[in-house]
Amino acid sequence: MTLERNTLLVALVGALLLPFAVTDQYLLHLAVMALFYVVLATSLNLVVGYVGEFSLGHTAFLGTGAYTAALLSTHAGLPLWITVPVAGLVAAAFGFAIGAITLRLQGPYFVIVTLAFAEVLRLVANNWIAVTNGPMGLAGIGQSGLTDKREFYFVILALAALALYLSYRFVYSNAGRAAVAVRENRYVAQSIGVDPFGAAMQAFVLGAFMAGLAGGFYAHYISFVGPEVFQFAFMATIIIMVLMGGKGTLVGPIVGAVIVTLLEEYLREVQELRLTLFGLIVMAIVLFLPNGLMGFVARRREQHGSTILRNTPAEEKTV
Amino acid sequence: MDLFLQYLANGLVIGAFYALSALGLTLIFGLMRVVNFAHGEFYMLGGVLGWFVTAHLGLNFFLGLALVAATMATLGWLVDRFLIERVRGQGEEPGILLTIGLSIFLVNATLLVVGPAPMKVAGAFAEGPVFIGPIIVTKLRLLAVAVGAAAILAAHLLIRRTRLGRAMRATFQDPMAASLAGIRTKHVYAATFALGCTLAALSGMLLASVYSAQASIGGLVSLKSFVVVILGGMGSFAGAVAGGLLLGIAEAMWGGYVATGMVDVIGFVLVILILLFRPQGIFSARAERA
Amino acid sequence: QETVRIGLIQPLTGSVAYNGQSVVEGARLAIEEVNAAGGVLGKKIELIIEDGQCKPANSVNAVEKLVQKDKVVGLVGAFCSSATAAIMPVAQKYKIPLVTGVSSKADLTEQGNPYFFRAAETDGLMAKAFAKILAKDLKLGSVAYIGVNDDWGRGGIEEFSRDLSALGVKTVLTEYFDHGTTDFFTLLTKLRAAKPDGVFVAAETQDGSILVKQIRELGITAKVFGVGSWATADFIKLAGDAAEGIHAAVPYASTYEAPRNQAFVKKYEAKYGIKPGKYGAAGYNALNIVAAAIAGAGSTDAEAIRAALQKTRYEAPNGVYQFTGKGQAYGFDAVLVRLEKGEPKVIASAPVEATD
Amino acid sequence: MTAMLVSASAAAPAGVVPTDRAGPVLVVDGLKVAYGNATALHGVSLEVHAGETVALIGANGAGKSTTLRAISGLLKARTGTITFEGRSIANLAPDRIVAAGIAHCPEERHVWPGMTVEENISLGAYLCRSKAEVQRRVGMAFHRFPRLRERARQLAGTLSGGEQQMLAIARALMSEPRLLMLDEPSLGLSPKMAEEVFEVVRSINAHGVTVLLVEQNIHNALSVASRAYVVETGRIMAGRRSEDLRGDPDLLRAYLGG
Amino acid sequence: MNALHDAEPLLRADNLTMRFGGLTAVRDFSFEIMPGEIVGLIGPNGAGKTTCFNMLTGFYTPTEGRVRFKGVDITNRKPFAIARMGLVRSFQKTNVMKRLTVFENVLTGHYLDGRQSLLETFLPGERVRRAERAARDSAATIIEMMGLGRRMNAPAHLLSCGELRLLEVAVALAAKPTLLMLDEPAAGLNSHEAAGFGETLRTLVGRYVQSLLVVEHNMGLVMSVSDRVVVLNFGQKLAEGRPHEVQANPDVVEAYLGKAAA
Ligand SMILES: Nc1ncnc2c1ncn2[C@@H]1O[C@H](COP(=O)(O)OP(=O)(O)OP(=O)(O)O)[C@@H](O)[C@H]1O
Ligand SMILES: Nc1ncnc2c1ncn2[C@@H]1O[C@H](COP(=O)(O)OP(=O)(O)OP(=O)(O)O)[C@@H](O)[C@H]1O
Ligand SMILES: [Mg+2]
Ligand SMILES: [Mg+2]
Repeated sequence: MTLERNTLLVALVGALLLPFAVTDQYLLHLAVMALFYVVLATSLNLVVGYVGEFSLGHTAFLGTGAYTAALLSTHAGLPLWITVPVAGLVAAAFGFAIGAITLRLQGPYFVIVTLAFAEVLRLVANNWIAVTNGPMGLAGIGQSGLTDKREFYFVILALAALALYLSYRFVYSNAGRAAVAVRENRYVAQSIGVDPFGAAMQAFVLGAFMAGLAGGFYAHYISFVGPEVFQFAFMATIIIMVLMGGKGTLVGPIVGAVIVTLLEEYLREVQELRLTLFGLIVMAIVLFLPNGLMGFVARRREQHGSTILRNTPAEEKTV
Repeated sequence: MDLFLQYLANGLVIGAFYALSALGLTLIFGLMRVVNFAHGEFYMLGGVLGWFVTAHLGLNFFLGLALVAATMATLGWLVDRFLIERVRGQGEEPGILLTIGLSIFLVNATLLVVGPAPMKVAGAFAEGPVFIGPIIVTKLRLLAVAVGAAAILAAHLLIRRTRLGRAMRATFQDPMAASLAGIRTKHVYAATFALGCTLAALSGMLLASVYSAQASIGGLVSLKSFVVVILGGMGSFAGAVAGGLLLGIAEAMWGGYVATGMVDVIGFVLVILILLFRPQGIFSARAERA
Repeated sequence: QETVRIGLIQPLTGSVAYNGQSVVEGARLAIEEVNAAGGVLGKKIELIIEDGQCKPANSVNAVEKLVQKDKVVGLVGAFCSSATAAIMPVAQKYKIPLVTGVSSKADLTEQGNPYFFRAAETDGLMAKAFAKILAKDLKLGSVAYIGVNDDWGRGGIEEFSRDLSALGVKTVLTEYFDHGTTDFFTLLTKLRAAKPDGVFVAAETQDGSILVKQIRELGITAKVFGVGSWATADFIKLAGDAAEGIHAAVPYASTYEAPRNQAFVKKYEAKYGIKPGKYGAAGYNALNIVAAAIAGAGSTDAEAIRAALQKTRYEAPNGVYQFTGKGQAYGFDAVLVRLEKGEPKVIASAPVEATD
Repeated sequence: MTAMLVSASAAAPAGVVPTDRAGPVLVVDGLKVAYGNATALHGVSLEVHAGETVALIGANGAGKSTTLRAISGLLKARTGTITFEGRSIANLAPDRIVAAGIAHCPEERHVWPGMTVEENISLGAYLCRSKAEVQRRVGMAFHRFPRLRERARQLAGTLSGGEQQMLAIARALMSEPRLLMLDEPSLGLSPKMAEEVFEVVRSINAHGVTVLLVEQNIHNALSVASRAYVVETGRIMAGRRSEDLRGDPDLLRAYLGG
Repeated sequence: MNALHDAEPLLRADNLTMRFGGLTAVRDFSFEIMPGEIVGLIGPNGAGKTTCFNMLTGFYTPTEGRVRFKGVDITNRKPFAIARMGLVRSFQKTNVMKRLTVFENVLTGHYLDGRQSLLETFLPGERVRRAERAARDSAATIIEMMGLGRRMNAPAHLLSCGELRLLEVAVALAAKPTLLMLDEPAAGLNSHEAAGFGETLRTLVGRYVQSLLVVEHNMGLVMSVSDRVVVLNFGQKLAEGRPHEVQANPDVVEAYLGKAAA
């Protein structure tokens, strides 16, 4: 707990200093994108790591956040400091509505039904031309006077810090433990008084809120929002980040986000081989570090090697 | 009325295609519980290999189909033994990440080798319309439906009636108990994966002869197949057929009477609605008690 | 620097990779030619290609890299209009001229971005050029419109249906489908019931070939015409017999009978083994335009290149490209072809005119 | 003695059943097993003779179940030998060990929840390829556990705890093993039912099946077993005749804690 | 106040019936638990004991009948709501949070003590910190009491079966129930351990919990701890009374205990 907190604080200090050390705009841009993914990965981690259910619909919240900010900015001309928080809140409201339906389900059903929601939203964005401008997307989103990359950098850093603070508090709170109880064993959780639905909902809405913030930022930074923000490709990237870094830890998704962002860019060197290699690297990481990079560090002390588990988790939960 | 019948026919054909292309996933995801994101890519490889063996090796369609099946069975076996096997028993996530990685690799490696252009797979015979009363279908479609039905029936019988099928179910429900009963669980896993892979590829090649093969088709196929499997209930072939037909007909009706622009939405809406009212899909029973 | 660098952003993976690769082929050929003729400013041109996947965020990443790391002096690309829209502000911020050879969304040139140039037709311009010929040639009384559900497909249908309606052609059906759709029977059942004289289709090779095949499979006899890269060998091969008799309004056809074009086609075919299509030509033209502008500017100074681009008079295989004040190209010939016996036969051509 | 047997088995061709049926059928020597890095068995040695019933008793977490798991191949031995009927089985996969004639009814039942009671039972005879023979054995199982016949079509996951326990035992018997290993067979059974199960064990034993039993109910265990080994924190502390243990409650208390 | 003869029962089940399809698992079963009482619930396998637990704690909704706890009708409440009222149960099949350590398991069990508002989650004040400390202390105490002290920081999946049973009881205790219901808590303990466990159970009543309902097949344990024993057979009440009465009841011997007990 303290180790994790101190790691986060060190990382924060490092991140604060970064723009003074780096002047290359391209690197700064990558840093902004990495932090953007840090927020997303952190938010997904709340659901995957702490609710223990695998959401494939996280782009629903990224997307609603992005569209909210884009619409508020292009139609009402509102600046970033208003649109981004509103984007978070709207996404949280969506999170609540979607959670109310999806959190009744578990396992593969949850996985697919969340994906279904993201796809429905994508199709709505693609076809509700009057509002979303359909596949043409919303272009020319205002940058609220932020011209320098460095300013964008500090905005996204603040969002990342907020996301991590909220996660940290949640994870180490009684509410967070309740969510973990639900993840680990629904029956036990209920019998000690945890409302599985409510506990999961808290984490889910919190995750949606953060993803919405990230989406709002994205809209302003990229200045263009189209239906692709709902697409599975985004989702795959975030999943890879969370799992590669190590789900259920706070530092893991950060590490994952930074590494994957840099890796994808670095692999531009190999041209056409880029994604082929990327796929291979993802597989290699799963095979050699099955608990993710952070899991690798954390699990070293637990050492549970090749035990036969008494049973598979899914069947465990019977009386 | 004729219009309705034609829509219904379209829906049935497409539904059969959906069921067919979800078949491999019913095994690997529905039964084996590996959330297989590479399913669409296995399907795609079926089409691309189909193009290769017919256009380049000059094999006839059915010979080609057999060769593709054999190749993909081998591939599936290897993938299971060397990849999936190593993360088995560690929960859902490593498998998800692994198959996402595999799917990224397979698409892009295929793109590198054959390029992004669509490829035409010569069908078993020349394409042509078939008239059934006021309804038009085509010969290749009928063939695909027939082969698909046969494959589904065979897979169903395999799971329900054969020794291997029972070994599969036992292994996936409790691998430890299965090995204590004398079942070689590793082989069962690998065989199931190989079979799932083969079925995906078969449907890929069959349908590529109706449409065309293409390296980046996988994502869409995976998505629809997941919908079908979930609609029908995990691991049930009857469910997959029902899910496929339901999806196909719903899409045809929605496309016919409302708008084609948003047909894809109907599948997802169906999934949401059905899971709301029947959280285990249409065709599954719960074997769990609290 | 011993080379002059130009950045090219195209989708090299994903669902439109097929077309993106064609643009890259054309671009490579252009650069080869320019370098063979001595390059520009006494240096060779180096083409740096990045995969933008037609996604805004990835395309922005690519531009940042090209500008900051590779120090390119000019940019071409982004194919999809959405990706292009996302990289335009970046190009403007860094003051790097950006030429697209493809993105057709009409309002891109309306955003007042002085560094942006479109060396491509818009649907409006195509419609204006051919609507009348089509209506008369095909004796159209009523038309059904089918388009891919994206900016380009929607744009094409809006423009053509407006112009055709103005000529008194009745619209009986308008439908969109998603990119990558493989089965059109439901849509076509509807179409068959509507009994139009003609079907206007806005679709690219893959979708389009499957669509026309299924139109014939369902026994629909309406005349098929539309926009898309149909005047290509690939399309004709994929569509098979169904391609026969189709009319396509295209910005480029390899059969266009101009000596410059025939030379281009020969070179392209020698290099890649196939005849160039709409996107191969687009890549070729866009890169030639940028190279010529750099040469004309006499330096790699962005402002000078921009000014030179504005004064472009590029003799392309398919006519002469010039830019309006807003950066919209005009002056080149668009053609109307009919596919006959596996060959696109040019039946009309018209220069794309300036609008402002 | 043990060493001799091992070397003899190395020379004998695989599958040869020693003629001396009264000698030890199962010899475990110096068995060391670990879960990851945590060693659970630090060198367990024991012998079970043909036709015997032997019990393993010991405190919670002593390593009784681990011993059985190692014998049935679920866990791999770090060091040590396991010889069954003169043949080393230490490195065989579980399914091979079942084929060699050992059945293991594991702790915590492990029935297949999504299959019916009947399917569960008949799958116990997976290696038997004769349908008629399987049918006969199923009939036998239903005869032994009439409760299961009543529930033949019920999904095993919905059975009560004790019913699942009966099912697990019935299933283990289906392979008609020469060595039967039961891990806490009376767990969750009513006193009456437990008695019946032990009656079944006795009758099976009387038909020449060797039994190795882990049992917490010491009274019951010692009533069926002729000998017992006391396991303590991964070691065998003593191998005694049941009568001796039964006659000495203080000794027992010392071994078992509590 | 906690006297045995208090008029108002702590828990009262009236005419409970549970049917699964054609099968009636529990039929018209009524019983009550008084404050301060330890009740043993026994019966042959499949008699309906666990089903009864599931109905009392909201995991199943009875087909017929009502359950009252502390005078409130809880028949249709959700399991967690019932737990919040002070009725906590353990499970027959081992259910623990396997990936957490023993300490974390029991700490999580203190959930109800530390419930907090959203604001407190994100801006914890002194109250929250105090509750957290108290929960940690209490968790350690309970673990020691259940004899799992040396396993305090071991992940639960490293525990043997018997230890897991004890851990389950510890987690249930952590929720500070008024009525604790245990479903075969001593399964997997050997005879001696079971006796020790019985001692522990008796000390719980009055100190940690008000009343106890125990399902067990270990007769030594049931008979020595229970104030009263209820016997179920084929879903119906077969007998009820003091342990020695029940033990001597020929019907009970016939259906449940078998000849060894006679
Ligand atoms: N799956 C497992 N993973 C890791 N460690 C385990 C596992 N199973 C058992 N252990 C450890 O191995 C040791 C022996 O456990 P085992 O299950 O063999 O005990 P046991 O004698 O059967 O106890 P019980 O009577 O409680 O069943 C224990 O210390 C336990 O913590
Ligand atoms: N969900 C269900 N579907 C069908 N039958 C069920 C279900 N749950 C319980 N049963 C049946 O109801 C009966 C009572 O089961 P219950 O688990 O209550 O028994 P029990 O008294 O706890 O037995 P044990 O002592 O063996 O644990 C059993 O015969 C069981 O098979
Ligand atoms: Mg044990
Ligand atoms: Mg029970």
